[in-house]
Formats: sequence, structure tokens, C-alpha cells
Amino acid sequence: MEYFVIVISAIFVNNIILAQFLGVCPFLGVSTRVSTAAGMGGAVLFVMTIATIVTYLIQHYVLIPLEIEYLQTISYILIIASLVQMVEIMLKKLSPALYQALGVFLPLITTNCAILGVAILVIQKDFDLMQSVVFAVANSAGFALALVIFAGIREHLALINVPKGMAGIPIALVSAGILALAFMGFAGMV
Amino acid sequence: MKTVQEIEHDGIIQEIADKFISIGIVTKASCVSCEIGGSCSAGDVSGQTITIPNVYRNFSINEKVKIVLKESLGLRALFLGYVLPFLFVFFTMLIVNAITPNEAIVGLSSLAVLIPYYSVIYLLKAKLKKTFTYSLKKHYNF
Amino acid sequence: MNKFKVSLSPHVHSGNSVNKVMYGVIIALLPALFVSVYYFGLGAIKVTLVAIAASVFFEYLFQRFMIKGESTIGDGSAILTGLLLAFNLPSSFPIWMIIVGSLVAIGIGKMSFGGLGNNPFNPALVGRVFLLISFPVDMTNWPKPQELVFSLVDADSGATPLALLKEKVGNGETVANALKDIPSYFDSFIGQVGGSLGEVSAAALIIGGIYMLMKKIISWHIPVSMIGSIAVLQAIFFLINPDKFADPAFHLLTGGILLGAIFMATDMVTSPMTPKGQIVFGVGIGLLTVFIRNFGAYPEGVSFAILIMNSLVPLINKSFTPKRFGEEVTNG
Amino acid sequence: MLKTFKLGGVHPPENKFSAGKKIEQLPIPKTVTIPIGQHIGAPAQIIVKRGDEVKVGQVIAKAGGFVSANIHSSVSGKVKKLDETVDGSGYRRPSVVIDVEGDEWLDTIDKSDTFDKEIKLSAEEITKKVMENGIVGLGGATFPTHVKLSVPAGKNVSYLIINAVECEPYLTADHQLMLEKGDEIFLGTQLLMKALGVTEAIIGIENNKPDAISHLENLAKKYSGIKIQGLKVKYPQGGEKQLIKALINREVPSGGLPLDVGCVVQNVGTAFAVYEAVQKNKPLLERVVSVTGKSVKTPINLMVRIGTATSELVEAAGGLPEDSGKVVSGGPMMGKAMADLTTPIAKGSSGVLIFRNEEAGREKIHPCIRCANCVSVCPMGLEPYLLMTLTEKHDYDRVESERALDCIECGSCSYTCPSTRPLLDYIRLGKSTVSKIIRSRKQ
Amino acid sequence: MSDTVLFTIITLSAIGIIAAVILYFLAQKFKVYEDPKIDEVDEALPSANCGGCGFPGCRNFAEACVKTDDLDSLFCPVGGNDCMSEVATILGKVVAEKTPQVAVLRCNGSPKHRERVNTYDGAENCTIAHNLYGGYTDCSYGCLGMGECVDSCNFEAMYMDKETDLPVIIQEMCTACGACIEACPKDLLELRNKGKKDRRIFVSCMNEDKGGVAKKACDVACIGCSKCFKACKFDSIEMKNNRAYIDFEKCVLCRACVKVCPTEAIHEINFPLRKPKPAVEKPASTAEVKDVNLVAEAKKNTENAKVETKVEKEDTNKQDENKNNETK
Amino acid sequence: MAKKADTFINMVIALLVISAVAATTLGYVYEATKGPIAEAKRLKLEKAIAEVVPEFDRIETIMVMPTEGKDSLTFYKAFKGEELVGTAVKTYTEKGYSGRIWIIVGFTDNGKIINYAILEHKETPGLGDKMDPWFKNPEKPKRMVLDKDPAKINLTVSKDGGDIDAITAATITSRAFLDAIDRGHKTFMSNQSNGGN
Amino acid sequence: MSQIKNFTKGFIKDNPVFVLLLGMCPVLGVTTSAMNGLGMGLATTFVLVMSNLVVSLVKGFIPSKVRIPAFIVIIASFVTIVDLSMAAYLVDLHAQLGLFIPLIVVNCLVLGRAEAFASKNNAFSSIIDGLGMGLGFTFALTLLGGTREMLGSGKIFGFSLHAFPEGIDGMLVFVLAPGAFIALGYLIAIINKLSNKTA
Ligand SMILES: Cc1cc2nc3c(=O)[nH]c(=O)nc-3n(C[C@H](O)[C@H](O)[C@H](O)COP(=O)(O)O)c2cc1C
Ligand SMILES: Cc1cc2nc3c(=O)[nH]c(=O)nc-3n(C[C@H](O)[C@H](O)[C@H](O)COP(=O)(O)O)c2cc1C
Ligand SMILES: Cc1cc2nc3c(=O)[nH]c(=O)nc-3n(C[C@H](O)[C@H](O)[C@H](O)COP(=O)(O)O)c2cc1C
Ligand SMILES: Cc1cc2nc3c(=O)[nH]c(=O)nc-3n(C[C@H](O)[C@H](O)[C@H](O)CO)c2cc1C
Ligand code: SF4
Ligand code: SF4
Ligand code: SF4
Ligand code: SF4
Ligand code: FES
Repeated sequence: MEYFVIVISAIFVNNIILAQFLGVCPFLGVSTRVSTAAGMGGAVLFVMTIATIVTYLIQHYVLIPLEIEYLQTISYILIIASLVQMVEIMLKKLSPALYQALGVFLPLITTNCAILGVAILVIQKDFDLMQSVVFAVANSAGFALALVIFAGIREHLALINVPKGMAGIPIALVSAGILALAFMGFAGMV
Repeated sequence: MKTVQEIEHDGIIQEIADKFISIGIVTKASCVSCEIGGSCSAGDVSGQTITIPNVYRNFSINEKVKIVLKESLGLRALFLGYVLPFLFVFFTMLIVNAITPNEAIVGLSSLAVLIPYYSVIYLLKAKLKKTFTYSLKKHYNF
Repeated sequence: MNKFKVSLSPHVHSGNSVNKVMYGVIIALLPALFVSVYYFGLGAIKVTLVAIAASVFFEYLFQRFMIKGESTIGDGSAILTGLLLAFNLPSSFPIWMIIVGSLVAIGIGKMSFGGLGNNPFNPALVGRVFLLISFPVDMTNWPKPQELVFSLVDADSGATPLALLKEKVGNGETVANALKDIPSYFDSFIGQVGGSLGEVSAAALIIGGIYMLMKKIISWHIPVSMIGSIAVLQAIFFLINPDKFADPAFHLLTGGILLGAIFMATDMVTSPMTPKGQIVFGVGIGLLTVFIRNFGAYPEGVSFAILIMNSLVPLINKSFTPKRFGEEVTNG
Repeated sequence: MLKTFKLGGVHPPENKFSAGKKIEQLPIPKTVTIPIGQHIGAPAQIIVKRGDEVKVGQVIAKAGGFVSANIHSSVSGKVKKLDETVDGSGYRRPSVVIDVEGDEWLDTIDKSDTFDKEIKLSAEEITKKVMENGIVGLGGATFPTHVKLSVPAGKNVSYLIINAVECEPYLTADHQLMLEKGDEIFLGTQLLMKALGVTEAIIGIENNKPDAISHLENLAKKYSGIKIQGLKVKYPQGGEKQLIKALINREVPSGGLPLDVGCVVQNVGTAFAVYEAVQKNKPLLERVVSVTGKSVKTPINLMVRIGTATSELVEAAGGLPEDSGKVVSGGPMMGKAMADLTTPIAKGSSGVLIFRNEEAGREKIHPCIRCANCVSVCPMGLEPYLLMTLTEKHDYDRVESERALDCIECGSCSYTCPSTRPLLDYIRLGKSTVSKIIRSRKQ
Repeated sequence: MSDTVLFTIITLSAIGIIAAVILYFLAQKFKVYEDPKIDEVDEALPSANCGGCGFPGCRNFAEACVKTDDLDSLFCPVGGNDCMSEVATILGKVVAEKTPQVAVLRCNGSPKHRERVNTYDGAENCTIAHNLYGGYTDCSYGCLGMGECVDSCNFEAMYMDKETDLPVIIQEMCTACGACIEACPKDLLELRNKGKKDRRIFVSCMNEDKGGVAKKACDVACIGCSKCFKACKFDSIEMKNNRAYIDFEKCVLCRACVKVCPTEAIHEINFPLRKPKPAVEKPASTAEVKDVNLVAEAKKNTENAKVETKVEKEDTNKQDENKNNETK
Repeated sequence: MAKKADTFINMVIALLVISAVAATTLGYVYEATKGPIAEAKRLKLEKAIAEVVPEFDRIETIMVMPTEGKDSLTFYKAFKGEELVGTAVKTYTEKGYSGRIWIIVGFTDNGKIINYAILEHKETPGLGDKMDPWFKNPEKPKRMVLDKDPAKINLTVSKDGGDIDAITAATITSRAFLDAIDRGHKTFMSNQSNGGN
Repeated sequence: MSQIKNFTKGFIKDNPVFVLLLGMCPVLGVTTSAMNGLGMGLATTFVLVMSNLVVSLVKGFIPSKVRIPAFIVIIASFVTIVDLSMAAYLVDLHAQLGLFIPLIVVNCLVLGRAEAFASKNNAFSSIIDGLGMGLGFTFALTLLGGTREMLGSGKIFGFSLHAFPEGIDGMLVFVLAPGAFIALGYLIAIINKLSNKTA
């Protein structure tokens, strides 16, 4: 039940992008094509999960025992950055073909707010490891959901004649706003 | 006959040999911001090259081309590269969590699953290479 | 010699036009308008007129200064948006807020995307939800229906049946208890309940719907799938726990489900292109509505459900393309 | 039981004013202009010179390849010039202009009206006759008929389908031909069956021509293997893919031919022309043309020599009405608008349609309101609104993957669009650009 | 030093080393680094991303510039020579100057000169109309007037003159990107050298019909009479398919051909007033003043430009108005 | 300026040095701010306490488990001299619109509310976050909770038959707020009667 | 001269928010009021200036392959410093900005400037660049915050404008998530329009 609440809340009610404003850059950047958006969603799923596990362990087995929680920001960011790189290197070394295919399919995954934000949030929310992972998974699902829906809208926008001043990012933001407005319907659902 | 969905990516032909063409992939940063502003060159790793069998005639070096990958292949790459390992991590976690309450063990063991996973990927290297095939398209100006 | 006109084929046209479609919907809305004037009096007239006038005015303004094309107010879509926005407001709604709502509906919801046909979201609902979130108090202040009282003096206001239900069930009462003193289903059917202007009379809305079906302005797929899925899912909930969940008939007759199903979800601009897609769309709206009504903070979920499904329309269109001729070869 | 196809379709007002009008012979004009590009495929090669004397039926241009057709002189007289003359499209195209002198036919042609019932020739000989006499499909596409009759090895034909649908509004040429030349059509059909080696033929007729249906049904008793099938009235039933679907419930695969589902489709007019070519050795030098329109004085069906100027036909129908705004060669849904009346009648011209000024113009274009009418009427299951937008945005890759090339250009989408969008105009552009791209890709 | 500081240093250094090790392997992998020069070149480019250089965007062009040995085959038409020499300095390479070019329209068939014989009623799109038929006049080579070229221009360097139904190129704004040339189905636009003092001479007609036919269809058509060909002493005119073409590389702007053309199909642009000849010339100074005006106007609003042309017409006579189509 | 070559050792050293320098700096900054941060926290709390109880010069802190609820409440007994001028109770509720709401309420010895202050909440700005002024507006007696004894009035919103008018369009928050006060009051009273001191 | 240009370009022409669209999360997340916008902007500016300065000073010392992690360490240190100091001295603002302070570290603007500018220029220009960009960022955040505060609650920097009728504070949407997207969308459109006019 508790996990259920975490999941519903993260995906619909407090959607990571539409309500929490985390990961807005990829939301605007990787949303011009539905399939790439879905791909990005999958990639974030993986990265966010392992990043959350690692930072959780660091927090509870290094920072807290040593009483240096204030190093949270700096250590997390370094760890996440290296982690992302490590996954890429492993893939590249182990299976260049797979790595290449991903390269064609997806733009570079970068550490963004969403990943660091979730890592910090699970600590703030005092989740245990399992809850943290569920939270990360649910948030990446919410991320993917918003991204894919939005990519659909942007594919639509690309085909219509948006007035000159609004074309591009402004209308994308307004659409995101209306999407967020629609998502407010989920308010109070947990 | 279903319409084939394709992913396209920009690339530049770097070398044309008798049997192979190698194409440098133009990487894109994931934030629009970085791309538009050109301010995040952290992402500009343009080292990725792809070699494909040369069955084409009408291409030249430095030509800008589209590398085409079937969408289903892209999704499969995604699945193998990210989704499957995620599932391993997640389920290992569920299982180990049921066995021991020690979070350090749970966390580390679920991360550790990645090692055998990647080993398997390594063993399948040749097969994967065959699976992922690309084709080239010109940029048309009509 | 005559100068002939030259063009590619076809050289004939069905004679159908955007104006015909839009004015057809407006006609279909008239019965509901009459009912609301009957019960809500001058308030209803005021809200309707202001909303239409403001919508048409903003349509003109944006067309003139932002899109810079010929004026499009003649095609009737702005009138329709204004009318439907009014139908989604309580009859005591302040004038300046109606104007804000029209500005949002037309300016943000429609013209910023390029005007008629380009908007991914239903403009009237964008306006309504904007108002609902911005002015929760005024948007949930429902005058009680009184027959033919033409005055602008504030009538008694009360909650809608849905709001009552949410409130009381939220407080732990049973549904039966909560619904003790709500209007009978017959009252709901003819329109003698509190609520937004246009949503109160199920009968008038159904008449309008039948008219549009006959005129082929809409097809049955969206309304039927939406209403059907609401009925089924709500029935399941009702059977599981009749103390917590009201029966499907109550839900169908109260609130905006019929208005939404017949007039708003069917907006062709913001709904899918193929019958299959439309059914998915309708079912999606139905399910979301039921979830929001039963579990969300808002007593009413139709508007949100439609907007959420609007956002999915591009994806639905992508996945439910028409059956292509020659796709599966049936050599029979 | 009436049959029809499932997907899409529209039903425009039929307006068949010239129905029931007997086919009249149009007097031979003073000069004819015979265009050389009258069929699909390689253009024919002119083999006469300026000043040459020609007879009716004499070959003046030889087929330029296998997928091509001979062109014969439709009159006798002197070649006035071999020129590029402006055709209906305003472009200069090669053509042979002949000054008419008398009406002298080649001896080999049997000019008599007697019905020659006996099939003497073998399958190969029939095909050869068809080829020599320059028969092309008269249903509009003008595809050389002998090509259709030469079934490639490995393909199996089980049905011959005779397209007597005439689903286009206004036109009545095929209808009238069936009423007057029923026996000839049946024999033509049998010739075609023999050439193809099939035993079954179906003639599909829309049920707005009940007289033709009953007439042919009566005659059918005399001819074995030929079935008449009534069809519900729905445009574009005459499209061969739709017709095949309606009659035998087979779907021609995308990019495929009727042959892929074991069918050959021929127009009734073609069947008649085959009869004449094979039994009478008469080349394709005249055809039935309906001249019609709302304010045309006497809508009429005419037997016209190829190369006659359109203006002559219009005169025969009572002259050009004052209020004419548009003249179309062919039907209102698929025909081609003419820039002026000098355009000569060619093998593919099935009608001359005169629109009044007020019907001629198109309405103002509105933005697409995504009403999906176009999607629901498209008989090929395409999304015309999308194809048009993609073409406008020059996204030809997607135009291709959305299968624009499947479009049969029936015009149902443009016909039905409430926003009066020129959908088909753009889809054609998209199609032609995509084919260009595909061609350049193949290089 | 307190414990905390100590732990801090230890932890951070540990993480730092791990990062370094990981990134070391990374460095091994990604040997090819993007040349920082690309950034510099990119900066120097005009960022119009118009594709005029043949690359999809300025950055790709920059990459190409950095990679190539021979800058001569690369040219940014928007930035022009200045820009290219800047690029060359950045890269320490040399470029040959490219002669600046500008688009010209090779049709002058305004309604005055070509009779309309039918009305086009289809989609407003030159290519569609072109695929349908030859055009609304008897000349099947001339401009269709639906402005596809105008739509294709990213620099607002073109507008449709509502009077003449012909597109007008604003010389000052045209970057010679060539987009309009791709767009026109009738191949009416051509990039020509801007010429000394912006002076240009060209045949403003593409009609390949025989003289009589062409003349009948349009008063100002090139009828292929070869008079200019004979008049040109520099061998810069070529006769082909019943029409003349002036090679701008060879033309020395002597204007000999202009005088002899019986249909005034040869246009001269930005030349000073000629010696008193027929009273049909307009004072060049007026033209200059007007031009400046027009450019400013057209920049603001291409629609407005139509009004401007009207104004101009009052004091311009028939013949020169045609030429103005180019001058603007 | 020539960059250092990308040798392994160079890279390690560079990062090591940077990390070390950063760490040292951070360590000292942390040491330096540790005091002020704690101080700021204390000040904030004291300010809140001062707001809800009359002037005092000494605070006694105790933790008490509420009769219901997960976490304990903190009592700050405020003394002026030896006199107990009031008790500030840090209480919470789980019933908020979104997440926990932490409130500090001052009670007189006999359980009357002196004042309250909101410490922490995640209610919607513009709706739920009106809690602060709403229930202490002297002009609107039907909303006032100050100076009232929760034991004597029905401390629920009027919609539920209580004596307090809810915040417009934020009944949930209002209920939660009153729930928090109620928890504080109950705990306080039972602690009083237990003879906590 | 060029320093002035360096400094001013961040305001309109290369405004990190309106034009370059950098660091959108804090832009949307913290701008519920002008004050929050200003606070976040200044915090970011501080990090930006300081990290630019340090990066430009140490650039010769760092092998290029590890420059990104090195920069990150530098930036993260300053972010931590800001975080700690705000917690100590600006308690309320710190609570308001919450999660977004540590997230300055991933703000592409900061890393982007370090990478694109400071690692190639001298200390003084780097400071100027950081200051210009930072203030441009601050300007944008304050403008957006002000807009949202005004529309959402009828106030600006906490002072009521009495723009709405009695009993209505403002249009709540603008305080909530949807309003952030919508207001930013229109602000960008307006800024684009203005800068096109002047250009
Ligand atoms: C905090 C942070 C933010 C980053 N932001 C971006 C970004 O916005 N865009 C991008 O393309 N790369 C970004 N990166 C860089 C990539 O994640 C990755 O670290 C980089 O590609 C490694 O490149 P290198 O080979 O230069 O080390 C960021 C990295 C970090 C640590
Ligand atoms: C939309 C459409 C409508 C058509 N309508 C007819 C028709 O009414 N009658 C007809 O004979 N052919 C019609 N055709 C042509 C047929 O598809 C087919 O080409 C013809 O029947 C083949 O016979 P033919 O080669 O003898 O002309 C139509 C084609 C299309 C694409
Ligand atoms: C986005 C959103 C935020 C809300 N925030 C609150 C809130 O903070 N406090 C609250 O009591 N109600 C809030 N509500 C309203 C509740 O969901 C519910 O409608 C309301 O409390 C009903 O009470 P009323 O009878 O006072 O209108 C919010 C609603 C939405 C959609
Ligand atoms: C059947 C039908 C339903 C419509 N429903 C709405 C509606 O709910 N809201 C609205 O703003 N416009 C509605 N319109 C009008 C029109 O489609 C709308 O203004 C466009 O969305 C604006 O682009 C409707 C039109 C039709 C034909
Ligand atoms: S898209 Fe083609 S096949 Fe479909 S309706 Fe239009 S013209 Fe007919
Ligand atoms: S019929 Fe016309 S308006 Fe309707 S969807 Fe098709 S193109 Fe759009
Ligand atoms: S006029 Fe033609 S060449 Fe000149 S800028 Fe415009 S599109 Fe390019
Ligand atoms: S020049 Fe070409 S593209 Fe331009 S309007 Fe004329 S025909 Fe169209
Ligand atoms: S600021 Fe870029 S993802 Fe958040």
C-alpha cells in the first residue's frame, strides 16, 4: 500500500516534471520525437535507479557515519557523473555494437536535475532503500510518461502553423503548462 | 506490409574503403539549452564512429548523411542497454531484500548483478554486431 | 472567349463547410441553453452572453494582431467555445472572471497554437480548468435552480450533488446517507439541480446529441464509449462497496458527463481521427473521470479527464491509424 | 445481392443528364490533331512526314516499346504538320495535324455493322491484334491493353473483371455503350478471356444503371462463363482495387497489381474496342464521349474520332453555354480541367463536362479542423490531411512512409473536406516528389 | 584539524581518485576530441542556419571548414567573403574571394505583357500548378506568380508584387543562398554575379518557343532573334533553344545588347541614366531614392511593399517599372 | 597556455589536489557555519515560541508522546522568573492536503490557546497556506481560535458541525490544522493531569 | 569595450533563460515570487562568478580529460558553500528555495560557462562574464517571479497591488506549476519579439 502511494504520487500527482520541475531540460530537449522520448525514458529508468542505490549507500554508509552529510551535493554529483560515464564505457568496451546502436537511437544521457534531485529527495524523505528504489522507478516512469505525451504533442505542433512569435519553445512551454493543468486533476489522489 | 518506422541520426562520412564506410555520429546534447546555446560542450563527444558494409555508390567523404536504424532495433538496443539491466537490478533487489534486511548487502548485491550481466553482453558481442545494422540515406533537398 | 477556371480534380465538392458544422453544434446546444435560462434566469443569460461576446472579441483581437490573417470570427467556432465555456460555469459567476476565462480559452487555448484546428487541447476546457484552479471559491458556488425567476439577485447557493457526495463520503458517511436529500434522478434528468449552466439537463443534452448524430456532425464512438466505460467501471466499484461508491446512474446524471461526452470530448479538433482511436479516447476519458471522481480531490473529473486524453491524442493517432487498404492480403 | 467495397467512399450527386441518349456519330471534322502521348508508357514514334497522305486506320506512330501503343490516323487526308502543339495542359506536346479529305479507310478494316460472332484466332493472335490496333484501356488510365493480356510466367489469372461501374457522376458513355453494343461487349469479353486463358469473367455494374444490368443479364445467358454482378452505388467503385475487393473480396496488396490477386480488370469500352480490333481488324480510332453539364442544352453521347477538337463536341451538344466556368475532360472527380476548347479528344477522353460559373470555383481554404472526414472516406485507408500537411512541410520521408504512393487520386478526400482543403492537389505533389526521391535512390 | 575536515578530505579525495581512474579510461576511449577551432569558426559564422552552404547548419559547416584542407570548395553565402576570410584567419588557411552574387528573376511577364487566358483555381503552390499545366497564359515558361520562391526565402529578401504578379528580389537583403532557385519549378531564378557597382545585364525570359509564338504569348519575351548575339563583341551571349543567355562571367556590362533587343527582354540594372534616347527612361536618381525607401519598407512588412510599388508607379513609366523588379 | 598532458598520473594528481583543496575549504566553511546554522535554527524556534507565549526568560523542553500519532510532541515550558507563563507545544498533523504540517501552539496553564505559528507545511500556496492569518483574525470571530479553550468549544470546521469556519476552498487544510491543535491540546491536557509537574 | 559587451550580452541578447534556455528547472521551480527569483538568481550568480574565477585560474593546471570532473568539484564546492551560508544566515529563503540550491550544481549555465568561457579566458574576463550571465539569469528569474507573483497573488515583492477585487488574491494557477510553464512561455515569446525589433 505504501509503495502504491509512492508510485501513484510520483507518476501522476506530483509528476517529477510537471509538478516538481525536475529534468525540465531533457523534457524540452528530447521531446521532438516520440520514440526518442521513450528511449530517454528507458535510459533514465536505469540510470536513476542505480544512481539512487549508490547514493543511498554512500549517504548511509559513508556520509552519515562520518557526520559529513553536508558533502551530499558534491559527492553525489561526482558519483552520478562517473557512474553514467562508467555505464557508457562498459557498454562501449563490452559491446561496441550495442553502444553504437544506442548512440544512434538516443542523444547523450547527461546527468540532469532529475537524477540528482531524486537522489537527494529520497534522503530528505527518509525513505529506506526499498522505498527509495521504488520512488526512483516511479519517478522515472513519471518522467517517461510526461516526456512521451509531450513528445506526441510536439510532433503535432511541428505539423501545424504556430504563429511566428509563439513558434518553438514558447508554444512548447504553453503546451506543457496546459498539460500540467490537466494533470492537476490527479490532485488529492493519494 | 507494415510501414517500417525508422530512426535517423545525422552523421558525417569519415572514410570510404572498399568494403566499409565509416561514419562519425554527430552527437547531440540532451538539453536543448546546451545544444542551442552551444554552451555545454561537455556533451560534444564526437568520437563515436560506425562502420557499415559499403554497398553504396553515390556517397563521398565529408558528406552529411542520415544513418538509419530501424526503430525496432533502436528499441531493442534500449532494452538490452538499459531496461534489461534495470530489471535485473530491481528484481535482485527484491529477492535479496526478502532474504536479508541489511541494506548495504541488498544495495551492493543488486549492483553486483550488473557484472554478470555485462559479461553476458560481452560474450554476445559478435551476435549483437550482426543484429544492429544500419543503412545510409542522403539528405535530400526537394 | 471565356476564361475557364483550371484546377486539379476533383471538380465538385460535397458542400459541407466549417460554418455548417459549427452552427450545427450551436443549434444542438440550444435546448440545453433554454433549460438553463428556465432554471437560472438572467444569470444564465448574462454568463452566456458575456462568454460569447468576450470569446468572439478575443478571437478577433488575436487573429488581427498575432496571426495576422483574415478575420475568422464568422466560422462560429469562437461562439461555440464561448457558449461551451459558459455552459461550464455557475450562473452566478462574476463577469470579469468570465472575461478572464474567455481570454484563456481563446488566447492561450486556441489562438496561441494558430487558431481553429491547431489547438491540441479543448479551448473551452482549458478556460474552465484555469478558472477552476484560479478561483476555486467562485467556481464552486452553485445557485440553486428556481423556475423562471428573472433576477440577478443572488439566489440561494448550494453544493452540487457531486460535491455533497465527495464532502460527506470524505467525512466517512455512507453514500446512502450522503445522498439522502439530493434531487431525484428525474430532476437531474430534466435539469432541476445545481450545477454549471449547461450540464444540468440530461434530457436537453441528449436531444442535442441526437440532432448532431443525425446531421453526422459527430459519430457515436466517443460518447458511447465514454458513457459506457463510466457505467461499467462505476458499477464495479458500486458492487464492491456501495457505501463508498455511488451507483452509476447517479454519476451519469450528475455533473458534466453528458455535456462532456456529447459536446466536449467530441470536439473534432482535439479528438482522434479514427473510430478505433476514438473508442480508446472515450474509454480513457471514462476511466479517468471515474478515478478522479472517486479518489481525487475534485468532485468532478470530466474536464480534467478530457484534457488529459486530449494530450494523448497525437499518440493515439500514431498508434491507431486507419486500416490501410492492402495491408493484410485477404485472398478469399 | 448487391456488393460493394468496405473502406471509405463517397456518394456525390449523380447528375447523369446524358443517360439514355443514343450514341450519335459526330461528323468528321475538317482537321484533327492527334496527340502522340495518349497512353501510359513510352511515347509512340511518329512515322509520317509533313505532306504524307494517310488513310483511316493507317499507323502514323509506332509503339515506342512494349509498354506503348500504336497510334492510327482516325481520318483520311494530308498531314498538315508534325508539330508540338499546345495540348489541354498548356504545354507543347508532339502531335500530328491532319487536314481531312474524304473518308477513305484502309482495306483491311471491316467497316460493316454485322455482328461477327465467331472467334477464329488463338490467344496469341488475339493479343497480337490488340497490340497492332493500338488498343489501350478506355477506363481512364489508357494502359496498353496487350500488356495486361501478356501475363508474365509464374502469375496465375483466375478472373477477368469487366469494369462497367462508371462510378463518376455525369458520365454515361459506358452505360450507353452497354445498352447499344451488348453483344459486342460480350464477345470482346470472351476474346479477352481467351487471350488470358481464363474461364470466368465478372461484369460489375453499379445499380444506378438497372436497364444495363437487366439487358446484359439477358444477353449473358448466351455466353458461358460471364457473370453480371450488380453493385451498390459508391464512388470510387470503378477503381480497380475497389472493384476487385467488391466483386471477389480480394485486396490488391500495397504497391501491387490486380495480377497479384489473380485478376485482370478491363473497362467495358475496352472490351468493345477489343471486339472491333480482333473481329473487324479496326484500330482504336474513335470512342464514345459524353458531353454534359447542368446548363448544356442537349447533353449527348457521341461517337468521336480521336483528334477531334473539343469545341466540335461542344457545338454538337448545343454550343458552349454562356455561363460556363470550367470545362473538364473526363468525370468531375478525376477528370482534367481544360485551359481552352482546342484540346483534341484522345483515347482516354470519356466525357466533356461543362460546369457553370457558380459551380466551377473552389471555396476558400480553411484550416483543417481534423474532422477526419477525409480519413473516413479514403478508400485506401490513408490519412489525407496528414499527407497534405507533410507535403506542405516538405517532410517527404514521412510522406513516403505514410504510403502516399498508395493514393489512387480518387479525390474523395478533397470532395468531402468541410474546410475545402486542396488535399489531393498536395498529395499529388507529395507523390510525385516521393517517386522522384525513390528513383534517385535507386540510381 | 577537526575530524570533520579530515573525513571530508579523505572522502572527497577518494571520490576524486575514483573519478580520475574512470575518466582516464574514458579518455582512452574518446581519443578524438572536438577541435576547439570548430567553436571559433562557429562564432564567426552568421548563425543563420539556412543551409545555403550545403550543410544542414552553421556548426556542421564549421566542422567541415576545420576538417578540410581546401577552403575554396566551401562558402557561406550569407556571411560572404568577409566571413570566409575571418574563418580562414582562424584556421590559418587561405580562401579565394568569391564574387558576390544575387538572385535575379528571368521572367518579366506582368499582366500588361502577357494576356491571361484562364484562371488558376487550385492550391496556391507553384509546383502544383506547374505539374498541372503550363500556366494561365500562353507562355508555358513564365512565372506562375504563386510565390513559392518568396516562401522559401529565409531572409525576407523577396516579396510578391501584386501589380505585376511577379516576385521581386530585394538586392540588399539577398544573401544568394539559393533557396529560391531550388523552389521555383519553372527554374526562373538564377544566381548571378552582383557585378561592378551592382550592375547587371541579363535576359529576363526563359521562353523557348519559336519567335512568333513567344511574341504572341508575351510582349517582352525573348524571341530568339540573335540580334544581341551579333551585337556582343565579347562572345558572352549564347543562343540556345530559341533564347539568348548572357554569361555573367564574360559580360563586361557594355550594354550593346540591351539596345538592340527588339522586345526589351534584356534588362540592365543599376546603370546610370542613358543619353537622351526615347523619352521612356526615368531619371536614375529617382530610382535610387525610391530603392532605399523600398528596402526599408520591405524590411518592415513585405505586404506593405505592394503599396510602395503603387506609389512608385505614378512617376515611373512603363518600361522602367519592369526593370525595377530587379533593382529592388 | 599549455595544458598539462593527459597522462594517468597527471590526471590523478590534478583531481586529487583539487579535491583536497576543495575538501579543506569546505571542511572549514562547514566548521565555520555549523555554529550559525544551529544558532539560526534555535533562533527560529525561539522566535516561534516567543510568538505563541508571553514574554519569558527561560525555556524547559520536554518530549511527550501524544495519545495518538506516530511521533512525540515537544513541549517548551516558558518561565518568567519562576512563573510558568505558558507552554508552547510543537505539534503536527498527518491530515494535511500534502504531507505533514508542523505547528507550534501556546497554551495557558488551563489549556486556552494563546497563539499559534506554522512551522512547516507543504500546503498549496494561495489555498492551504492561508492557515497563518486565517485563524487569528480578531475581526472574524467565527474563525478565531485564539483565546479559546478547545475543551469548551467544538474544535472542528463548521461543515462538520463544528464552531470554526474553514479556509475558503481549503477545508482539508483547515481540518488538518484543527487536528494538529487538537492533538497538541489533548496531549498537553493529559500531561497536565498526569501531573507532569 | 569588449568587457562591457561581455557583461551586457547576458541580459537580453544571450539571456541564459529567455534565449539560451539554460537551467530551466530552477527557473520554473523557485519563481513563485519575485523575491525567491531574486534570491535564487543571486545564489547562482555567486556560484557562477566564483567558479568562473577559480576555473580560469587553475585552467593551466588541469589536464583536459579531467577538466569536467575538476570543474564539477569546484562548482559543487561553491554550491555547498552557498548552501551552508544560506542555511546559516538566510534561513527563510533557504527553506523556500529548498532542493533547488544543491541543484545549482547541475545547472547547465554554470558548467557551460566554466567550460565554454572560463577555461579559455583570463580571470578578469571570466568574472565579468560570470557576473553578466549571472545577473541576466537573476533578471530573468526576478521577472518571471514578479510576473507570477503579480498574477498569482496580486503582489510584487510581497507588497499588495490591489489589482484584484476584494476577496480575490489572484489567479492561483500562476503560483502553481502550470502557471510557471505558461508564464515563461509567454515571457519568452515577448522577449523574442522585443529583441527581434531592436536587432
Ligand atoms: C553536472 C553535470 C551536468 C552536465 N550537463 C550536461 C549537459 O547539460 N549537456 C551535456 O551534453 N552534457 C552535460 N554533462 C556532461 C556529461 O554528463 C558527461 O559527463 C560528459 O559527456 C563527459 O565528457 P568528457 O569526455 O568531457 O568527460 C554534464 C555533466 C555533469 C556532471
Ligand atoms: C478512382 C478511380 C475511379 C475509376 N472509375 C472507373 C470507372 O468508373 N470505370 C472504369 O471503367 N474505370 C474506372 N477507373 C479505372 C480503373 O481503375 C481501371 O484502370 C480500369 O477499369 C482498367 O480498365 P482499362 O484498362 O480497360 O481502362 C477508375 C480508376 C480510379 C482510380
Ligand atoms: C492543486 C490543488 C491544490 C489544493 N490545495 C489545497 C490545500 O492546500 N488545502 C486544501 O485544504 N485544499 C486544497 N485543495 C482543494 C481540495 O482538493 C478540496 O477541493 C478542498 O479542500 C475542498 O474543500 P472546500 O469545501 O473548502 O472547497 C487543492 C486542490 C488542488 C487541485
Ligand atoms: C462536435 C463539436 C464539439 C465541439 N466542442 C468544443 C468544445 O468542447 N470546446 C471548444 O472550445 N470548442 C468546441 N468546438 C468548436 C471548435 O472545434 C473549437 O473551437 C476548436 O477546438 C478551436 O480550434 C466543437 C466543435 C464541434 C464540431
Ligand atoms: S488520399 Fe487518395 S485515395 Fe485517399 S481519398 Fe484522397 S485521393 Fe482518394
Ligand atoms: S476533411 Fe478536411 S478538415 Fe477534415 S480532417 Fe480532412 S483535411 Fe481536415
Ligand atoms: S532571394 Fe533567393 S537567393 Fe536571395 S536570399 Fe532569398 S532565397 Fe536566397
Ligand atoms: S518565380 Fe517561380 S517560384 Fe517564384 S512565383 Fe514565379 S513560378 Fe513561383
Ligand atoms: S536545469 Fe536542466 S534538467 Fe534541470
